[in-house]
Amino acid sequence: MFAYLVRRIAYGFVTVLGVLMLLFVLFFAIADPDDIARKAVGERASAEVYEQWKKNHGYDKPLIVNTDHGAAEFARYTDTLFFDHYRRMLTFDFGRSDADDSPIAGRILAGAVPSLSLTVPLFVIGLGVGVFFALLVAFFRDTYVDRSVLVLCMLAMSIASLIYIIGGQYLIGMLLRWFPISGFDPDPTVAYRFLALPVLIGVVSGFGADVRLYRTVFLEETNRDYVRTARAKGCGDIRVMTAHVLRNALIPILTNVVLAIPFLFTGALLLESFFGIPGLGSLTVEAIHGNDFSTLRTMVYIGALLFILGQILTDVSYTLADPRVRLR
Amino acid sequence: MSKPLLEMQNVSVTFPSGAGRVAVVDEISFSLDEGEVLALVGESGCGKTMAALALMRLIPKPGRAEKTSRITFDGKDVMAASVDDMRALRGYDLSMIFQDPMTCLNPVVRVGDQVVEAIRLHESVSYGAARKRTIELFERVGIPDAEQRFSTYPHLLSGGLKQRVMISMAVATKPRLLIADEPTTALDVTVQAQILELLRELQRDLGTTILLITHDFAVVNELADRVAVMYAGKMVEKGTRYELLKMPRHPYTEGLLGAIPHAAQRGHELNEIEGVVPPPALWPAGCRFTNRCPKAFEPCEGTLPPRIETSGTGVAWCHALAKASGR
Amino acid sequence: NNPYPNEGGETRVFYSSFAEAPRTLDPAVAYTTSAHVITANVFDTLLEYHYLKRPYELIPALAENVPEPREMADGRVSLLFRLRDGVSFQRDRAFELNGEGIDTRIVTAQDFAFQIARLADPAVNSPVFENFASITGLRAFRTLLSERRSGDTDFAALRADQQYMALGGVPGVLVNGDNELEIILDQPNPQILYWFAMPFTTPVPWEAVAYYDGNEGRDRFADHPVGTGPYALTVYDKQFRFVLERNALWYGAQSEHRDAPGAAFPALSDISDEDIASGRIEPAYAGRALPFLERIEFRRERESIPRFNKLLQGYYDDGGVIKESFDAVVENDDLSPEMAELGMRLDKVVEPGVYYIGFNMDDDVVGRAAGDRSRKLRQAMSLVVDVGQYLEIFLNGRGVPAHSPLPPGLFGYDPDYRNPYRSVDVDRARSLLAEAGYPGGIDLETNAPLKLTFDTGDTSAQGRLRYQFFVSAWRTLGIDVEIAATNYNKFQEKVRSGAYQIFFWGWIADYPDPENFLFLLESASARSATEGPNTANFMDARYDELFAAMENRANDTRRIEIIRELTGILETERPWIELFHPEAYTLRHSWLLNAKPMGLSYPVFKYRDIDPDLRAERRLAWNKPLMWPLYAFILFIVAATLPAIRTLYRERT
Amino acid sequence: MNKHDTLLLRTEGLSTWFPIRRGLLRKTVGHVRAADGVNIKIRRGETLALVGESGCGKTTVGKTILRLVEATSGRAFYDDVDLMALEPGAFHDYRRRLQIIMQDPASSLDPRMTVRDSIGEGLRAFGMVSDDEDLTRQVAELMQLVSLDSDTMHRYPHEFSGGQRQRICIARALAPEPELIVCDEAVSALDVSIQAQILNLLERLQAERNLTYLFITHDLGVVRYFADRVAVMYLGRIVEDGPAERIFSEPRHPYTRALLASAPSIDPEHRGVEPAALGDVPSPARPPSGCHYHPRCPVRLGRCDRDVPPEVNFADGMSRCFLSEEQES
Amino acid sequence: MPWISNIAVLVLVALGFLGWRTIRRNRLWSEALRALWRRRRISLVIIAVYVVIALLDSIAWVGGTVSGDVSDAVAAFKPRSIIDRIIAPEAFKELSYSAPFAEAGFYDDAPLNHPGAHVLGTDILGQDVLYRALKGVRVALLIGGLTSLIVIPIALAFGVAAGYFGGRIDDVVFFVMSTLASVPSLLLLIALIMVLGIGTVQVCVALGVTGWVGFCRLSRGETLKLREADYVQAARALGVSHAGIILRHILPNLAHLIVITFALQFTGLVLAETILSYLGIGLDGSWGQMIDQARDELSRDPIVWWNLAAASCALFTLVLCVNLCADAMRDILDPRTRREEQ
Ligand SMILES: Nc1ncnc2c1ncn2[C@@H]1O[C@H](COP(=O)(O)OP(=O)(O)OP(=O)(O)O)[C@@H](O)[C@H]1O
Ligand SMILES: Nc1ncnc2c1ncn2[C@@H]1O[C@H](COP(=O)(O)OP(=O)(O)OP(=O)(O)O)[C@@H](O)[C@H]1O
Ligand SMILES: [Mg+2]
Ligand SMILES: [Mg+2]
Repeated sequence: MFAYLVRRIAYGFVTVLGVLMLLFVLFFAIADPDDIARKAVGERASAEVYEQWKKNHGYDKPLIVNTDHGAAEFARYTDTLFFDHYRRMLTFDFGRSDADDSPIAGRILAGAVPSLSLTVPLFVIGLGVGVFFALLVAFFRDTYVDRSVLVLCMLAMSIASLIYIIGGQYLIGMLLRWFPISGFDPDPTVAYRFLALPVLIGVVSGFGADVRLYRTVFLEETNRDYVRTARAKGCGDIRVMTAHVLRNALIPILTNVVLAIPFLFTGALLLESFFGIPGLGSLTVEAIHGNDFSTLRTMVYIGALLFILGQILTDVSYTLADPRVRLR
Repeated sequence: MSKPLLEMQNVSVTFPSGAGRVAVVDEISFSLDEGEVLALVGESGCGKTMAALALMRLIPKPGRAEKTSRITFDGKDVMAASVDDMRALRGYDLSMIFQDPMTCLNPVVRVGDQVVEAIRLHESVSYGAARKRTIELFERVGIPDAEQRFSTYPHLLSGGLKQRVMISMAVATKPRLLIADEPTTALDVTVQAQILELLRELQRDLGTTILLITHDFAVVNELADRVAVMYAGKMVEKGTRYELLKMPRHPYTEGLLGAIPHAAQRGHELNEIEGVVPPPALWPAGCRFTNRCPKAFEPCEGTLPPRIETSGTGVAWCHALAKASGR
Repeated sequence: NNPYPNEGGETRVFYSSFAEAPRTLDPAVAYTTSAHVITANVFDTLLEYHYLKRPYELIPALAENVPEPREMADGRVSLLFRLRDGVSFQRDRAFELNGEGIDTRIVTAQDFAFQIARLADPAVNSPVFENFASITGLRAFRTLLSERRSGDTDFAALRADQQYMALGGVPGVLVNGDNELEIILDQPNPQILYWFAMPFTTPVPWEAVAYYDGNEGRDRFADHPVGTGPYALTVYDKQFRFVLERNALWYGAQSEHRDAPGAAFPALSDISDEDIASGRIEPAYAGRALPFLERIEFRRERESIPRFNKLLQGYYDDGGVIKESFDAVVENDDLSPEMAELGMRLDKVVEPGVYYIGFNMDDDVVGRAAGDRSRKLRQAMSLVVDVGQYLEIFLNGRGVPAHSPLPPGLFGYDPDYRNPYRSVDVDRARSLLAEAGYPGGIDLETNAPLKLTFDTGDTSAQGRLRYQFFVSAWRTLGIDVEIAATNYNKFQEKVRSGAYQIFFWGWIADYPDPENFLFLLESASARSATEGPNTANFMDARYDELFAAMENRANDTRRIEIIRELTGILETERPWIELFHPEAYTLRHSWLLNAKPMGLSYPVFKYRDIDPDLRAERRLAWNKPLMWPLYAFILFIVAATLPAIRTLYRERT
Repeated sequence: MNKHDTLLLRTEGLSTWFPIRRGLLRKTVGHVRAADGVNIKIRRGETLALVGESGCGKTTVGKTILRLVEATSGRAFYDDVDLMALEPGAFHDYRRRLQIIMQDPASSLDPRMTVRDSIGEGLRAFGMVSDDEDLTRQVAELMQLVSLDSDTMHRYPHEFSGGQRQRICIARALAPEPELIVCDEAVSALDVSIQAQILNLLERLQAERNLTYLFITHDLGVVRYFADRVAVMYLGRIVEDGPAERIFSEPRHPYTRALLASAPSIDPEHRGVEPAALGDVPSPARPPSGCHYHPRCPVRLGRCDRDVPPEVNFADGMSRCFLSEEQES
Repeated sequence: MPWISNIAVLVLVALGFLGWRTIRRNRLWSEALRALWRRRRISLVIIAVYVVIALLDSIAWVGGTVSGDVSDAVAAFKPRSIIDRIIAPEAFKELSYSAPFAEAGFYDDAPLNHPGAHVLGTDILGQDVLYRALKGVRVALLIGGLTSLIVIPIALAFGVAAGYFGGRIDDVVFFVMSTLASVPSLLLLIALIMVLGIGTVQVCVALGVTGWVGFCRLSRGETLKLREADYVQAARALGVSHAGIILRHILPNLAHLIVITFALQFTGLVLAETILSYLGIGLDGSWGQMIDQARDELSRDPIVWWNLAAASCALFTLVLCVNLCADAMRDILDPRTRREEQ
């Protein structure tokens, strides 16, 4: 188990290196640092400012080979954007935003809490609702409940999330006035008011896909032989569903769920921007609008890191949920 | 003897198919006395498991037992029992060992707990007590290191051990009727012998009634008192073990026994039954064995074969026999 | 549904919103409206605009007087500011650089000089350097600074203020003791006084610049303004909210300055009847000491719909009328009855700005190289753009069609002037086009259709529609204009390399003088030559000559004549198709008092006030949640599950 | 029995070990010795039954000979050519002569290929057909050979019953006209009545074409009926081999004895098999030391758990047991 | 560049025809298709209509006159698609908004140029909404369909090679794959588009890069399984070459998965485009852009709903139909359900 974990993490690390390579190609080779600098300091800035800016943001070195150093010198390869990029990303030194010079790490830390306070409830409630409905549907399979929920899921899946948000805000925020239309408060005793609506909308828009997936999983499990064994033992429906089916269905659900964890951090782009939640999703949207490459780069990197971590977690949680999987 | 413990009368199980419902078990009847071992034999797909599931009221969803079926267990009408009554019955008076021990145990629950669950569903005993009983049971069915095995997971057990766990789960509440659905099919011969021995012992010690389902006449020979042979959802012959194995009357039973290779036949062609069992929807209308029967003649095709008493204890359903016996 | 659950509505807090955080709050750099909302309240300036008087009038603020330009012997001009005594900076830990436990400091003339020097500092990268370039020696100071920095590492390591000191400061900025600041200009520049009413020349403590360097967890100065103004920025969370809180050390709060023009509400005599009649200004406030609001809360609201909806619910105190809900709010150019019922007020003000379509005059097809041919093409294209329709469609008529770059309310604006090329005349356009050699859009020389490109850095769906509007107008002439929407970077790149033909741009004035518009077309500010704001690269000798004559002239009739002549050149040359002068509609609640819109300058919160009780009452009344749909929904769910439960029940027995 | 005089296949110490990888670098920490020094001999035209319990490595031996899994060590001489040493290209020729019928007829047919294509695959691969029509003709012949209706050749496997599918597999194996067919539990998945059909078919084909079978099974009844010689396998090792009659009448290895004793009979006169072996089959990944069978062996000796018993050759076969050693001497 | 799209149409039609013929020949597939037709007739018809519209919109040529009284040099010299020619948007427009079937403008109540003719009303520029919705079809199919058509073969090649041969190839492919897969796809998509710039080609490339992984992973995993399948071993025993095995056994057995994944990915992409549009990096003329524009229209008074409704319905219908078909296909092609049917 331990060895497995170490190996898994080592591989994760290699993947991180790969992701960094990808980012390098994207943000340094394809997007020209000179362009970014020009854009940031403005047209009329003096060469001095321009160079200073590039220096501050770490864009001032040659891409891969630094010819300032002699052919033999090690620095020829270390004093470059490529090396710097790796060094800084791996040490979590994200530098400053291209758009407004603020330190990215700080903004990400600041954005994490609001993002989490939106996505964690969204995730938990979404999971709960999804599993509950899926159980219900699996229980009532081949009845009108099953069919109507299935149709509902299909419909729900086919609607763009933008429409959910606009519609939900208008209906619940404006017409029914149950919750504030948008806003946020870091104080948890009141934050729930702000989060209720986005969470509700998020749950509804994710509902379709989730329920359908879980339903398939549950139906698959209810057809297994061990369920029959449990019934033959004299288990009631509810016990069969909860004590036997649910525990087995947990495994495929886990994959789905644990992989969603990075999105908890990177936030929900649309929800955050529409509901004025100052989270990481909002930060990303802003980076896109502001052509803030360094922030976007960092967000992609963090997203990938968390994703890799999530995958490792999935594998580990497999062992916890499923004794058959032995990690070696 | 007074009343039989179990009586199945005209039990039919149907599944929906393209055109209406197809009976995969068609009006079969048999009964079981207390302490007796009845073997239900037949080739794959002939409806043995479904018949047993009908008794447990566990037929999988689109299928159902038809209203005409009458099942009486210990004087109770099983078909009319409420869900709760049924639940109380299942696993307590009626238990079942399923065909494939590999998939019938819940893979994520420790095997001991699965047995404990079976006990605690029916008896209000503490977990500790149930656990103790489970370990005793494990020892009883010959699971070595019972204490340790209690908390392993099914995938860590070999087939034979899994089957033993299944058996201990089934007999945990000392059921009056044990249905053993192909209890040894998935096992190696040496282990099969051990399991057969175990079942024999249990039956002897606890006086359990056993409905043994198998397609292996050798297993029948080892365990059964009486035998019922099914073909394509229909009962074709019933009789005592000796009768049936020694002098089968129905052409199908004859064919089956003849098809089993053994030393004696070496060098000779095996006595094969022509053709294959058709899928349920294509079962012939009259005698279902018609199209494969070497003795088939014209009434076989259209009319249901009559019931012929072949001896005091044996019956068969066959036109040819009827003709031979002059009816 | 109250978005401010922790606060009752009863405090004097003003609630507003922001869409995007400003990039910088450094007063030397901040040049956007979104930044000025903060900087104008955090930083005091030497001069201010009178809150109520129109046309705009300068009043002294940190200066005790509005200086009279004094011509010096050598032809240079001197401006002498006498500074108010005992003005101190807001409390800030930056001042600890001066010693333990000190958190404020008296403002001296040196702080002003420091800031003016910063404007010249290339490292600060101030966008308005050129506007102050008439100060004697400012340009030389800039060059010197940059030379010394690159040449002398010891010098470069010094603090900015020490560097300026070492160079002896800007020669044209003279500090006479603590309380006198003299600015020497190379030539007369009457407009420069307006620049002293902007935060660019606010006093800036060197401590703040030195301390807030962004290192070791300290903010950057751009995010941490330290000023003397009536409010101090106490919360600055760019993602979420800003809070301005009353600055107890503001000079207006000190007894000796209580009557200063910038420290008290204007006298009754200065309040126009119209302002009173429209309910904009509460006469009872006349002469009262400023400010009134305790706190100003800005919440982030990226999307306009939620912002507007919250305004309607009473959770923002004022807000622009978004286009999207215009019809709900405005009817027949006035407040709709529904809104009036809510007690809302609508303020309209034409902003001193202009939106235009520009042609790149360096271009071979539309520019000067093609001579008369391109002139006729530009004229023809100008003749088919129906700006009235544009305003109607995209801005709900919120704008005044432009005939020249000059917006209404400015000196030299002639309300009767009608640009002959700015009213739609398709026939004339057709014939002009034919004269230009492109009859029906076909280039006679090549016999191929004329193809032009409309370059933009706006890729949004909304933006695209706007461009589409013009394109279809030109299409009626048969001219094929393609929209080249790239991201902003690429667009900038195109502008830099001159690879653009037609663009859409706007200009909002820095100060109310025609010069501030007409300079957009002088050769000296041509983009291709000097990287200036003349993106059309319009270069016309006669224009330049006239412009030079007009630029620094006092507002007399000759100036009007020159302006006429200048606009006359533009009229025929058509480097621009002037579109419109934007008009801002502001919607505000009845409890918001004294909010007179200032088209030019920046919201000055010190004059505004709130009636918190009224607000609390209204909010409560407007936000009763509607619960019956919830009950209906629950009922529906129950009804829908009933049959399922019945089936279940049946199955069990 | 002079039809069995030429040796067709002889393996020498054929071993197939599947690595068990563990740890940080997926280092191989051990092996599943699925086949461990297997020596078998098959004469032309003979049926050698390889019997043993599930998981003991029977399939592995079969596949190794066909090089569907690569052998770890050992040699397999086919007509005195070492198959294991051949280059893949050179082995291609031998593929034609060696065929396999897989354990499970359902999964060994490509569900998306018509029966015609499945059967014809080998013909195509070995260049034994000239054109499409030729293929159809040959496939039809093959199908008739295994008593299948050749009109059904354009159907897909799922449209056939288990017995028919097994026939298709047989036809496919017959197509390249092989000399040796490995029948991996060719009848185990079938019902008795079908099993009889298939066994009869195999018997007939052997007679007609002088085929040689390596017949892998665990069903002793079938072996007794069908095989000429028997090799008994236990956890990767052959523990006994010899002529079928001798094995059944006079088993030498205790495991063989247990196997025979455990097989229930259908003779109603004889009832009550006694379990002759103790406990369960151990895992081949962690086989017991010494003689693999010792923990279950009722007659084990003191050294059985330490030393690996040698192959003791008799005139009529071999046994791997210390007791046999004594017997011999 | 009308010829590119015209050639693309030709190629697509040819491919479609070839595909159709192969399917017709193959009983399993033609049966599956027939079953699909039986179960999802409406959906299939709708999808076909969408495809036809997209194709009609892709065939363009220069010349011809614009109907109506607009003498338009631009139109005459610009390639116009069949849809453009049928609807002639240059002539068929109003000043600004008008409601469906309206006789007069939305704001000014001025009479329309084409009263009652705009079935779905007009948008802010007076363009016919139906026309715009129809134009969106092509973009949507381009996003989901064309990208996948290009990406799938590549992904398949890598995935199958990696799964089948294993070893170094597998290591490399797996590494590239897991690297790409570990970047959340929406973020990667955004980053790619930001860096590459906005435009149909760029967006398709970005979608390709992100979509590649899914197919590749699927085909690799499945190939790993298939490689061990008994029938593949049997084929090896029969002397079939690696190429033969891949072509005749692996690919056909992957096909159904690819088809289903394609359908699901397709809908995912079309929906994702709305998010891209919201972020300002969407494709021109897409439904996403229409929806994004409609953000502003919803709070107008009276509400301007037809633009949003048209785009949403068009999107919704397509996604739903494809989803329904994918679902049905999954059942049809699932060997388990198939076997039970027999
Ligand atoms: N879920 C189902 N849907 C339709 N038909 C079914 C279903 N389950 C079983 N059947 C049919 O019922 C018939 C009897 O099945 P059953 O499992 O009772 O056979 P069996 O005699 O137990 O066979 P085996 O020896 O293979 O266990 C089979 O022919 C099968 O086709
Ligand atoms: N590819 C493989 N990798 C690792 N282990 C394997 C592999 N193939 C087989 N084994 C192991 O080798 C052992 C022998 O397997 P094999 O399939 O040869 O047994 P068998 O005698 O044919 O069994 P059965 O009667 O169940 O078919 C088993 O324990 C199996 O787990
Ligand atoms: Mg069964
Ligand atoms: Mg095997």
